[in-house]
Order: sequence, then C-alpha cells, then structure tokens
Amino acid sequence: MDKRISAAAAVAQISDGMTVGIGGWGPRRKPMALVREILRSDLKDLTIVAYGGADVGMLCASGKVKKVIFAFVSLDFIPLEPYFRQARQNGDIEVMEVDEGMMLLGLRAAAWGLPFIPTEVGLGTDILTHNPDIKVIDSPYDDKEWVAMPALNLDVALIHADRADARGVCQIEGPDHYLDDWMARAAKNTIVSCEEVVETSYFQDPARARQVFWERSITDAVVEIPGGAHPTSCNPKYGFDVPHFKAYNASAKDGGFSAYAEQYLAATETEYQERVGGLDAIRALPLPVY
Amino acid sequence: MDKRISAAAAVAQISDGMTVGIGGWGPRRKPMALVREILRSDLKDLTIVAYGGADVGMLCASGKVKKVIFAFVSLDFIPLEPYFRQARQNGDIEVMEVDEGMMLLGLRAAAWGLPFIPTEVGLGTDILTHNPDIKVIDSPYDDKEWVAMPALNLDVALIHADRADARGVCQIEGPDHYLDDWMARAAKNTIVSCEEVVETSYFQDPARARQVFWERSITDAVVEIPGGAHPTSCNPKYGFDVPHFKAYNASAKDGGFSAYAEQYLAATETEYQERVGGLDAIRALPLPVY
Amino acid sequence: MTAATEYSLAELCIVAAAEAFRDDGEKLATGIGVIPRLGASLAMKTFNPDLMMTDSEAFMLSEPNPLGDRGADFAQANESWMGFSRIFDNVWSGKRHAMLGPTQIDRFGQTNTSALGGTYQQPKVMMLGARGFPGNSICHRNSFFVPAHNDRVFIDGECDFVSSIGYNPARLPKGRALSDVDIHRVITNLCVMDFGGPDHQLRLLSLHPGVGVEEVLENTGFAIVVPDEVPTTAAPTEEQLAIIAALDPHNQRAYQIKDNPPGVRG
Amino acid sequence: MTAATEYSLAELCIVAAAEAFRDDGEKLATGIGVIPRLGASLAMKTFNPDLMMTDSEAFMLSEPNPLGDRGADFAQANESWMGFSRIFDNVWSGKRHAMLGPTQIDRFGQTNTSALGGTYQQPKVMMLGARGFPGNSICHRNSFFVPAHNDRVFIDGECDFVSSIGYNPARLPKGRALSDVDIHRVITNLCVMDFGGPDHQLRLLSLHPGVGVEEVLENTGFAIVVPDEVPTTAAPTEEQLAIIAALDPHNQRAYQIKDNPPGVRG
Repeated sequence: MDKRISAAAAVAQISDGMTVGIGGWGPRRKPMALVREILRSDLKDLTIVAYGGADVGMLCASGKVKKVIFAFVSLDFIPLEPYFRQARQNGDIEVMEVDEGMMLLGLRAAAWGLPFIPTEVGLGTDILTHNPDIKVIDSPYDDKEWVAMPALNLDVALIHADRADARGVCQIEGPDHYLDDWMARAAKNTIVSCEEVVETSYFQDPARARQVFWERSITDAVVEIPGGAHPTSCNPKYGFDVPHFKAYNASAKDGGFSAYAEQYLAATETEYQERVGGLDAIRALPLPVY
Repeated sequence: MDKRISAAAAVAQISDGMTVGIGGWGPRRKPMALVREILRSDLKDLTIVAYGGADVGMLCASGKVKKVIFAFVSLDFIPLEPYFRQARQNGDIEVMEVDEGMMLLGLRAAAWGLPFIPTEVGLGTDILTHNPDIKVIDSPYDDKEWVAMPALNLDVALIHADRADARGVCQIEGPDHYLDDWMARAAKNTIVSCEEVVETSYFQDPARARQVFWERSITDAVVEIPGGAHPTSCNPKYGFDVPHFKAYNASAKDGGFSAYAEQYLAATETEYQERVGGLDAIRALPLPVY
Repeated sequence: MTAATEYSLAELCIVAAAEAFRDDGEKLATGIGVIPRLGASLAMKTFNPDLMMTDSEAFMLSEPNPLGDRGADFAQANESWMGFSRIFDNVWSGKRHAMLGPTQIDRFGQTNTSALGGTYQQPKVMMLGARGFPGNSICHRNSFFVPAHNDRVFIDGECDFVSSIGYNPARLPKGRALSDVDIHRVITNLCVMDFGGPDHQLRLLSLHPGVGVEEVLENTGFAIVVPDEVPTTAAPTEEQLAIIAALDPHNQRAYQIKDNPPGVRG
Repeated sequence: MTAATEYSLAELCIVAAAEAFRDDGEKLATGIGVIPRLGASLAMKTFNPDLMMTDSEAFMLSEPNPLGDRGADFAQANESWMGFSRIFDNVWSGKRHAMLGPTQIDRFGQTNTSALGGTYQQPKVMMLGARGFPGNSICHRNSFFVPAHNDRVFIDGECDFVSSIGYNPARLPKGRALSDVDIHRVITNLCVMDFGGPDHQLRLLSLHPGVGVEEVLENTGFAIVVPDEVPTTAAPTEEQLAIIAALDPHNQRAYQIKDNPPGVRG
C-alpha cells in the first residue's frame, strides 16, 4: 500500500466543517506546509484541536475556523499568538478552552473509543462555566464529583514527522513527540507530512523502530515535504525561525495577515520556501535553547 | 537520597493484608528474588495484582495470598501455572478475574488518581457476573452502558529492572517494559530489584534515559540482586530457565510446593542461586525465541 | 497457482486460516498458536501484504518471522516498537484480527478460556483465565481455530465461564447491536464455519476433503446451519506449501493436529 | 553562609523562591520564568538535592541546566525521558510543585491566565489560555511569582476567568475540602506571602528589605492578614549568589524586575 500523496491531494480529503487536530506544540514541529495548503484552499468552518501556535493563528486569520479547542495558543518566545488573539478579541470564533491535560484525556478517549475519561481537572474553574457541554458526573466508587472529559474525536489529524515510509511507518526523531501519537490515534484520517520518505528497511534498527509512536494502520497519507515544519522547529533537523516569527507577529499590527500572506504564502510550497530563504536556510536554523 | 536497601528490609515494608502489584508478564522479568523473600517471611493475606506467572503460583502455594486480581496466570511454554491452578481448584483463594486491558486501565486509573476509567471491555462476559463490585454506568454523552473499571490502587509494587541508581532512576533495557510503569505509578510504595546499581551518570546518554519509564520519585526502594528475575527471563541479560520451570511444574504432582521450596528456596538468595547453578549459569540462560 | 495433491490437514487449515485474513486490509493479524500464526503469516506473504504482525514480543514486523530457532544471523524486519501496553491501544482501536483456540465455544459464539466445572469459587479445572478475550471480542474481529472438533469444544448449553462476548441476545449490552460483534471464521480439523446463519447461527462454509456433513453435526453440541451445497475447503497450492515450509522450517505444524493426518482423508 | 550585602531584588526573589521548594522532598520542581526557574535550581543545588527538574523540553536532569546558551561542549545530565505526555502522569500523581506568574490573583488564590475584560465570547484582552493551570491547581502544590505587585494583579473581586482552583467556598467541588488545594508561597517584588490566614486568607510572611506593610496593602486589591511581627525576607548568602551566577551566566535575572533594583531599597 503506497500512501504517498501530494499536499494538495491530502488537503482535498478535508471537508468544510470537519474537526482537524494539529500535532506539535506551540512553535514546535507543526505541520505548517499542510496548514499553508489549507490556507490556499477554499476550506471553511473548521474546528481546530491543537496545542496551538501559528497554525491556529494563521487558520483563524484566514477565516478557515469556526471553533478552536485549545488550552493555549502561543509562540513561546512571543507568548501571545497575535492572530489568535485578534480572532478572540474580535469575537470571530467559538472556543472550547480546556486544560492541557484535559485535551490529552479527550484525545485518549477518542483513541480508545470511549465517550469520556473522568478527571478532577477543571473542577472549580471557569473551564466548566464556559463549557456547559462538559458534564460533571458522580462516581460509582466514591462521593466525589468528577469532570467527564469528552472524547475529542477528530475527522483529520495533521502531523509532521521526520521520516516515513510509503506505507505510513512514521518516525519522530526529536526528543519529544509531544501528543502527536494521541492526535494520530484520535483521528479517522491521519495525514503525515515528513522531512524524508525512506525505505521500510530504515526502521529495522530497534533504536529507530522505538521512535515510531503509532502503527502504520493509523497513518492514512504520507506527504514528503522537506522543511515542512517551517517556521516552527523540527528538532533535531532545524529550530524555529525567530526572525520570521517576529515579522509574522509584527504583521498583525502592520498590514495584517493579508500582507503576511501576500509576502510569503505563495501558490506553492516550493515558492514559499524560496521566499523564506530556501530549504538549506531552513535546515540551518539553530535549535532553540530552553 | 540513597534508596538502596536489602531484600529483607524491602519485604519488611509490606504488611499482612496489603495489595501488592508484581511487574513482568508470565515468565518474563518477574521480581522473583523479592517474591522469594516474601516466601521466607511471615506475611499473609496479601492481595496480588499481576500479569501472573510463577510469582502468583508460589505465593498461592505458600499460603501468602488471600486474593488474586488477574487476567491470566501462565508460564507461557507451560500454559497453566500448576500452583495457581491448585489454589483455584481447591477453592483456597478469592479472585477478581479481569481482562488484560481492564487491568491496565485499573492501574492507569490508580496512577492518575481516578476512581475508574470507562471501557466497553467486559460487557457481555462473566467478568461482570463474578465481579459485582465492578459497576456498569451510563455515559452522559451517549445511550450506551460502560464498564467503570475501578482503580487498582496498590500498597506496594514489586518490579525487576536492569539497572538503577541509588536514587531510584530505573532502566529497563529489554525490548518491552510490559506494564511495569503503570504498576510503579499505581503504588504507594514501589520496590525495585535490579541486576546492577549504577552511577547516575550512566543515564546521561539519551538512549539510556529513554529506557527509564518512570520518574525516580516513583521509586521508593532499590534492591541490587543480580539474577533476581530467575527463573523468569531478564532480556537481554538472560532467558527463562526451562528445565527449572519443568521441575517446578512437575513438583506440583510429585512432592508439592514444600518439596520445591525445600530443594531450592533456602534461607538466602545467595544460597538459592548456588542451588540453581550460580549467577553465571543464570546469566547464560538463552533468550526465548517466539 | 497449482493446487497441491499431497498436503497435511495442518497445511489445509493454515491455508483456510490465511483466507480468514484476506479482506482485512491493514489490521494487526494475531495468530495465537502455530496454525493461526502460520495462516496469518501466509496471508501477509501472499494476498494481503497490508497486514501487520508482531514478533510476539515487542516489535511490529514488516515481514513475518519464521517459527522457531532462526539462527544467529537472522535479523528480523522491525518496523515499530509494539510492546504489550501499545497492543491495547491497537485492540481498543479495533484495527486487529485475532485468531485463537478457546476451550469451549457455545452456540452464541461465546467462548471460555477460564475455568471448567465446579463453582466459580472452586472450579473443577482452572485454565488460563479470561486473558484478553473480553476486550478482543468486543473491540475487533476474531476467528477461532479448533484442532479437535468435538462436542466438548462446541458445547451444548452456554460456556461454563463466558470469557468473550458473542451473539447472545440475553447478554447484549445496552446501546449495542449483536452485529457489532465480529466473529469471522471458525476453522477446525473438519471444516470451516462462520456465524452467518439466521440470528447469527453457526453455519457450515466448507468441508475438508473427505469429511461429511454428518461428522460435523455429530461432533457439534448444538445445531448449525448447513447450506444445500457445501463446497470442499480449497486445497493449498504448491506455492502456498513452499511459503508455509519456509515460514515453518522446523515443521512445528506437524504437531498441531493429532497424528498429523493428510489433508485428504484416506 | 555569609549574608551578602549587595544583591539585586531579583536575587532576593530567587532565594525566596528557592525557600518555597525547601520542604518538597522528591517533587518535580517546575519554575516557569527566569526567577522561579532559578529559585528551583538553587534549591536543588543546595538544600533540597532530591528535587527533580526537566530541561524544559523532554528530559529529566540530575543537575539543573544553566540558563541560555550553554556552549557547544555542554552536555546536560539526563536521567530519564520526560516528554510532555509523561509530564501529565507526574501532574496527576501530585508529585510536583510549579511556580509561575498568573496575570490576575484574587483573594481566593484563584488565578487568571486566560482572558481579561469584555465577554468570554469577545474578551478585551486575550492571553495565553488556561494552559495547565486547572490541572496544576487541583493536583499538586503551586506557588506564584509576581514581578510587579499591584492591584491589577491582586485584584478586588474575582478573576475575570478562573484558570485555577483556589480557596473559594462557592466553587468547592463536591466531596473535596478547600485544604486539598495547596498554594504554598506567593513571592512578589515587595514581599513573601502564603494563604495561611483564617479561612485561607492571603497572609504576609516577610517584607523585602526597605518595604513597608502599607506599600503592600496599597498595592493589593483585597484585605490580607498582617501578623504583628513581620520579618524581613532573608538576604541571599554569598554562596547562594555564586550559585545563582553560575546558573544564570548571561544575567537574564537582571531583566525580570523593572529597572533591576537592588535588594535593599535605597
């Protein structure tokens, strides 16, 4: 089974109104090339589930988003994502704001086919005030009340990996795979962009096979896009692009997202990469120091 | 903090009536030296939670056990554990028989401080018939019923690792750590025996740090016992002892457990190892082929 | 694709077992025991290369391992880590097809791997325990292999301990349908069956060469559906026999069915 | 253990932050921001070596990393993998103490990191979001660091959005006690406080050198408990300053409190 397709073909699998989970964390290993392909599409009314960064900001700024399910949206070194902020402050989007761990439980519930997982997280906070759909239940084993974190069932998950074979075996080589495995498992259709397509034999080394965090049956499409996480990081290959993020952030006050898009987005990813300095420049971006 | 203690001191932390989780799987990487130390003790009325093998059989045969929480008890190549079988067929023990995955959910619920995790597993089976304490609940999100798998809160977990430092950083080098991380996290007191105590600097290599499956705060005691998994396997160091298991299995029909114990158990682990051929012989046991 | 003329009953069953995995697409194929495992491996090596398989230990393989000692030079084709804890992520996702051999199977397709006779507190014969059967049976597709088809396996009445959910309306959980249960094939030393009869009754699909309907009925403790025309189970091809031989170089398959009879009854 | 005479307010706060971790034993100490992180690191390097700390990325360390560029030769002291997914296993186990800086803190110790003003559908100022605050606050010990103590942080009334549970009886979940919440220390540029007053009221524990009670009261939007005798926050020792300097070789601490004032008011 050869799951390799183009970014455009992958995005063509997404429909208006779908719930789309996006892997990565803040400015780290986001499937930005796939996000850019959505920006170039006619898609609309998406519900986005993410440990959010510029992926969420760009999709909000370009009118693709009906609702964001989030615990944070941040660029880390720029704490507040400028376009997500605008969208919220303009009242443009619906939100389901949850705790980071609640999101993980919601993804796990979806992955495991459960309606919910109980948790004490959220009790006593406005997470519950503003999410009347999240139910609080009694336990059959104690006298406490518990939040029933509902499954976050995804229609599509978008993930960026380091390597994949044509059959969808995906490797994340960086120090952390974040919650990408749960995004992948929670989705009906998991689309993975990767730095490099490799032969299956690449994974024979157990150390490499250990960096494969879900079964290939979970992967539905493989899109080879070297540099596809830019401007976010793809540790160990490259760091996030600090000057680019600064320009992105500044654009929110000067010109707006249309100016940013006009300057960078372009009609194809190849052209995008040329505009940001080329693949070699992306690969040369230094890793962040925390 | 130096958590190194003797096996006797570790077992002295266990009290009559406690719930004890035992790591490993069937004949694989069981903390058998710690189990043997329990056999040598006056402990009684224990509730054992395990993916069981000879650990469960020996504890049952020696009258230490009030109740076993299990999905299976097996020596793999000898499918039926002889002494667990005897204990069941004599009606000597209480049981809570669950599915393997239900046990995992129960351990996770305990690790995460939850009263239960819902699951469809067990519905329609006699797991529920014979465990009236396992409740079936409604979901606030659908019209189905769900098993509320209760937390399996452990007083003590016993685990065998490859290496540990004095502060309780534990490495499992073998291809699978089974559900040991969840046993460790589900317990108030986690006692780890290991093949070798190493300096903390051993873990600096990220490949080794990746084989550490729980934080040192989870480990309460470290007991250095090279060969301590015998007669079970400790892959990659040694396989399980097929002739020994055959003799153990045969003893159930000829002489009973007291004959086995008299022949092998001895007053100390050193003497036990001498009786089974010595540490070098243990380390030379070939790995099983599956 | 030449049909073989000489083959063992075990080899016939392996090929029938392989057929059970034909339409699975990309599922984890778990064959417990020599014949189910060889069946799944044969399917993966031939008509369903999308199947997934583990090394029965901790790694997923892109090529099935041969059975038994593989020599010091053998390097297995790992494709991802797949320790026991991750197996449950797969089970609960439903993307798996397990084939295994329960001790009892009743007319509802419920099975027993746990205990026989006596009381639950003091069973006459304690077996393995429920293992993963409750989860397997409700989460994903399952098939059964029975090396000795008789009425102690296919019992009259309900299993002494129901380890796995079947098509029993009395045990149907609220909000679910019997058709959610997916028992795909039942392969025995006599025949191939499924639960495709009316109301999910056990149904004869094919008879092994030389086996008659009567023998199946006599050895089954409950009524099964027998279509007017019952085909003969397809013989292995020479190509399949060669692949089976390569997957089982130590001929473990010869010890799975009593006396290792030929595929075509003498 | 010589008390230093020259030190910055940031360094005083780092030492006060370190004190918050003194009695934690073997907990994951998570200091978000330069001063909390240096406080936790100082505690681990001195009086509580049992603390655990991550590299803020994916590994637990047996020695805290210095802040900022560490040079090509630096090798961090990994002791276990600790990716974000595993952090939640730690959070939910309760074996953690986080210190961070919320935008609003109300008299109940509830905090806000999410949104200010307007309506929830259209806030006037969108901030980070609830992040992990709901979980942190109900699962484990927390402390707060506030670099600019004023009544826009310590607000009159309840937080615009309650991101973390505090000691508000009106929000107490069924079956739990207010004393289950564990807000340990509140450290600001003026003083050190805790919620140890009657009914979990905010209480002054020590004043930084040269700060008066009145200044604290004027800059706090709600009443706090002021004991009869309020000690002065302990000055760093020379040994502590040296360790802080080694942990922060690029002097990031100089940029954390406006104008980087000295520890003893002029």
